[in-house]
Amino acid sequence: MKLLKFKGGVHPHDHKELSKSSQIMPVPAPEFVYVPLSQHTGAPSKPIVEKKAQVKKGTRLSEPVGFVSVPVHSPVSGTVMGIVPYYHPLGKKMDAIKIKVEGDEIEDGIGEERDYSNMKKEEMIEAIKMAGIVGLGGAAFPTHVKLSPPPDKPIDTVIINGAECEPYLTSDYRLMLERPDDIIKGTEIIRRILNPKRVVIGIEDNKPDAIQILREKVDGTGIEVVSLPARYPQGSEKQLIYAITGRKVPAGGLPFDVGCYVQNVGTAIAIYEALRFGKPLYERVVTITGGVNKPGNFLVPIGTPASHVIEQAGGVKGEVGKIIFGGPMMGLAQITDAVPVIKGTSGILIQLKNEVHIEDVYPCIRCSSCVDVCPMGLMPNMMEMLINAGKYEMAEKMGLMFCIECGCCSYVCPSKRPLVHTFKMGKREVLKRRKK
Amino acid sequence: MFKTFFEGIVKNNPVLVLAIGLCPTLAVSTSAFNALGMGAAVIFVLTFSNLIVSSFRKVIPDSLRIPIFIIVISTFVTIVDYVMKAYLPGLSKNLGVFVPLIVVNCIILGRAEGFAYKNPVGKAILDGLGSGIGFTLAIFIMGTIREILGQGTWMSIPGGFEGFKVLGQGFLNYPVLFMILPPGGFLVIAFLMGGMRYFEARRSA
Amino acid sequence: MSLFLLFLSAFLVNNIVLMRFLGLCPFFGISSKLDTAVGMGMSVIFVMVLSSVITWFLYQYILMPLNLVFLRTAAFILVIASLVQFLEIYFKKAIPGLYSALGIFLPLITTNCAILGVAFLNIDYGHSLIQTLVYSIGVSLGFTLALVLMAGIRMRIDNAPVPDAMKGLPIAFITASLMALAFLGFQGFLGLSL
Amino acid sequence: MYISSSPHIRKDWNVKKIMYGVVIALMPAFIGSIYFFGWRAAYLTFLSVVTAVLTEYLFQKITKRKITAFDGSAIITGILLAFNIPVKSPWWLPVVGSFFAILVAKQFFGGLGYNIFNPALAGRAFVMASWPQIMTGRWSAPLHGSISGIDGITSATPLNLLKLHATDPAVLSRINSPEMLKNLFIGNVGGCIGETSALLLLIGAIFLFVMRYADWRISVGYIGTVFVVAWIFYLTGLTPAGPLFHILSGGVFLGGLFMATDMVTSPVTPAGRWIFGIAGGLICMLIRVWGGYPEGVSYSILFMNMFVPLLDRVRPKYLGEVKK
Repeated sequence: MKLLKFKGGVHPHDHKELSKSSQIMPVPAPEFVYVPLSQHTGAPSKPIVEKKAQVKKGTRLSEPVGFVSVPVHSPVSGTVMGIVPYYHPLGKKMDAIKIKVEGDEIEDGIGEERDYSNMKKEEMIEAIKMAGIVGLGGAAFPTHVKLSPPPDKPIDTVIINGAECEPYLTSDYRLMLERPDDIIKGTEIIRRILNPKRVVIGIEDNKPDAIQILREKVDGTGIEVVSLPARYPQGSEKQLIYAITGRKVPAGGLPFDVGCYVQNVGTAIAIYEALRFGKPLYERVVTITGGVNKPGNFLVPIGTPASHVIEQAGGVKGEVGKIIFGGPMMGLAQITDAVPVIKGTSGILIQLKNEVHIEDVYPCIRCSSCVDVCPMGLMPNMMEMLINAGKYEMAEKMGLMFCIECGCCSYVCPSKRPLVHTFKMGKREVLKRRKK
Repeated sequence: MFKTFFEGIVKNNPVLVLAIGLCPTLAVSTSAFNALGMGAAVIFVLTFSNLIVSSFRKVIPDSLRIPIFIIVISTFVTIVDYVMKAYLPGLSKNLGVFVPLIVVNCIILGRAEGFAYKNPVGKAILDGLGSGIGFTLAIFIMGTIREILGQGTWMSIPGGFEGFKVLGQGFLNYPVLFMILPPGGFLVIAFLMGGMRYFEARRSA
Repeated sequence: MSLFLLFLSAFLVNNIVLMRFLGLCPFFGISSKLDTAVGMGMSVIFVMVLSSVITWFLYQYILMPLNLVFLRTAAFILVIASLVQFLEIYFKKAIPGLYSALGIFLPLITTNCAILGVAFLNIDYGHSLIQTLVYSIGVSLGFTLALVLMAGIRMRIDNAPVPDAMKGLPIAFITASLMALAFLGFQGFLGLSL
Repeated sequence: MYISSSPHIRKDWNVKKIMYGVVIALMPAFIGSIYFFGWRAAYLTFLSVVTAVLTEYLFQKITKRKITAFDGSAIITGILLAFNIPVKSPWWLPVVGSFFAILVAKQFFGGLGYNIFNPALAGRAFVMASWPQIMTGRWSAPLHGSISGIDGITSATPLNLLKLHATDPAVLSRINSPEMLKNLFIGNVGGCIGETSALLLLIGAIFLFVMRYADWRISVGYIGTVFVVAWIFYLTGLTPAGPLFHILSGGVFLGGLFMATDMVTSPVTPAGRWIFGIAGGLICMLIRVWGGYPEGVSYSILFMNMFVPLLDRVRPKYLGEVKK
């Protein structure tokens, strides 16, 4: 099957060499963890533990509120210190459960192998929901929701996303190298639930060893492994679907509108662990990279402050310029290193002071680089002009709401204009006006 | 009373401030003499139409006022047109279609409707004179600038006086022809308007 | 060929707005939005062609035979004013779709000196009926072209840091100046000139 | 600690790099102009550049704006303006042209990025309108060749030859000769300072395309259209010169490679750029064959500049756009 190249995109230096050869190492628990009640897209979960309650690794701390919501679990054993407003990677303080770490006990039953071959579809989806599983690629959308498409939109293609197109990040890459069997087992579960015609694992061609290993492992399962051209944002849902199936997700629509389901490789492992070992999602693999002494990939308890993880990576070598949760293209710069790792944190990138880009902003010289690279086919230069002029309706007509904030336009802009920033604000303003 | 007169010249200059009557201003300001001719024609029509409209303002029915204004104005325009054709054929040819077009000049209908129809005769005449002189002043300045830069002369009359040679022979060899071409007209009025605003802003700051 | 040349002259070489300075008020007044510019352009095409033909007949068959040529200024302006009035009423009743598109521009057209100017020019140039038709079509299309181009450009100027003194009309004049400069390229086109 | 919106890495280029890149790309033609026309070519270019930069600097100083006179864009305008005038021009011609270009066509509109018309072309059109006798009448032969590019015929530039002497059989027989085309390609003919050498302009332009400082679509569209239309006209007898003569003579290469591709005054969408280039090439040929001037390059681009805001309104379809 011929691969389709999505339109636009950029090719920044990926810097994956910093951490790609370091094995995933577990991080010892810090003194305190802060588990935010909202780590997913959707309604925050409701706490079910009291102050001073004793918890173990894997103890459920909250219950979901509504369908698009998942619970959180304790990543450590210890005492609940209370529910406090605490730093959150999204930039403002949010309610988090503070736990003092004591001992290393694990909740009963977790880790025991169980047979899930006779479980019904609904039971499996419920188990995935109660294990608190969300998409681990970054968007943190509850997985059980995606696994329950509306009956009139059957899924015929499942895509397991191993593209990892963000520069610097290697957590998915390491998982593919170290745990290919678990990925395939997780994929099989998804296949059982959705019953698609085709199952594809898509990997960028800058990770040939991962492609090779998975190709060997999928032999005889009917799962395809597809090598994708390395080009950012290849891992973005709509671009990935287009490249693999040639289908275009309608603007404003979701993958199931074109019969597709996309899930990150890490999530596939989490699904497998939840059903096989009853293990909820309380830890994840995070790449710590950039200006640290020992960049690498770490298995981090959810709620661990970034400072603790950075220490494990040998500390910062020099003066900190930026702490970025996620990759350099879409990650969020943090105001402090006390911010905790959450389910959607795929990496922590440290930029040293001299690496931070602070450049003069010029007027747009209409070079059209942004138009050329926009993977959604939008016209960023026009949208920026319209938003700055306060003409939000016209910006909306230009497709503002379909911007995926991938950052390609800002990346290439020779005038160094903060395009994505403007679009985020513009979208917020449009939503505010819609409510009125 | 004389406030009405001066307001039309400077503060409410029809061309440079209110930006009306642009078409003749740009079209016939290729020389200072053409501009004066056009200005005179406008002053004549404006003053007399104001006079008539003001005199009969109490008997003109409201619903028919616009057609009546137009008839009054076109009468004076026709007079100017024919007089000019008879006595100043060269000028008449230069001004061309813009003499009969005075009839749709917004300044004239605007003053008739906005001022003369509501004010006594004396004031109306002064208003007509003031606005007319304001228009003439603007178009004359334009004509002066464009003629001097574009041709090197000032007040040249077609078929008569060849004009004052303001800028000397070196310049006469290479006049800025651009200025008497259409784009030059737009450029000069842009500079005049922009300049006025610039100094206005600096004066009030 | 000569009709084609006449059209080209009216449309491009002697563009009514940029080269002949007629119809400047709507050119600067109605060019801040693209859709209104298109609407105004359409209205002008319609009215100009109609009024040119009517005034041509009026002149050739009434004013000339009756020796009333000196009345042409008054007669033409009254004919155009009533034509516009009539069209407005007619559209409102008969073609509401067209009325909602062009209606708001119709009253403005009376004061558009290009309409009356073209009526005069047709007489002054001694155009035949067919020449009158071609000329008025060319002129009105040229007017629409200039207006639409100006509207497009103004959208960009409105969002540009133009110096305070030049904001609004002055920069519009500068734009018109440069547009006229670009149109100068057609001078001498097939022997046509100003 | 710094906080800013994503992305946190930026491509290693900026406006200054682009602008100075274009300046570098113009250097082969500049050096060529000195070889062909002597030091006066450098002198006029120098005057033009200095005026451009100084005008921009003083304007920004007086209006209390950020000084960006040295970002390279004014230098480009200065060079391109000088490239578009004959070497025998009086010294004040590039000065006045440059001043007009920067003040009226660029700074009044808000400076870099906001101008509607290519400043250098507006400046050229201004001097052309003001002093046509200089712009079209003062040609001089290259130091090592003849004005027309054909030995023995020394009356006019190749394009004037075409416009004025196209009926002369001696001219007709040699106008499409390999000798003529070779001289045109190398630049050993009369013409404006920087426009004569297609070869040297092409070398600079290839650098621009490789660095992505200019869009090839416009250039290919423009020069390609001139070629195709000239071919059709040649075959139908409307012009005695062949397509190669048409693209190599006059300012087609300078205009098509360096002036039509000016980022600020060309469309931003690929489709818009094709239309811009093709329509420009067509207008150029129409003016050459039927217009009053022997050359139509600068007017054709200036004319198309007016359409850019409209071409920009034709938005490409975005991914998964649903028709309403």
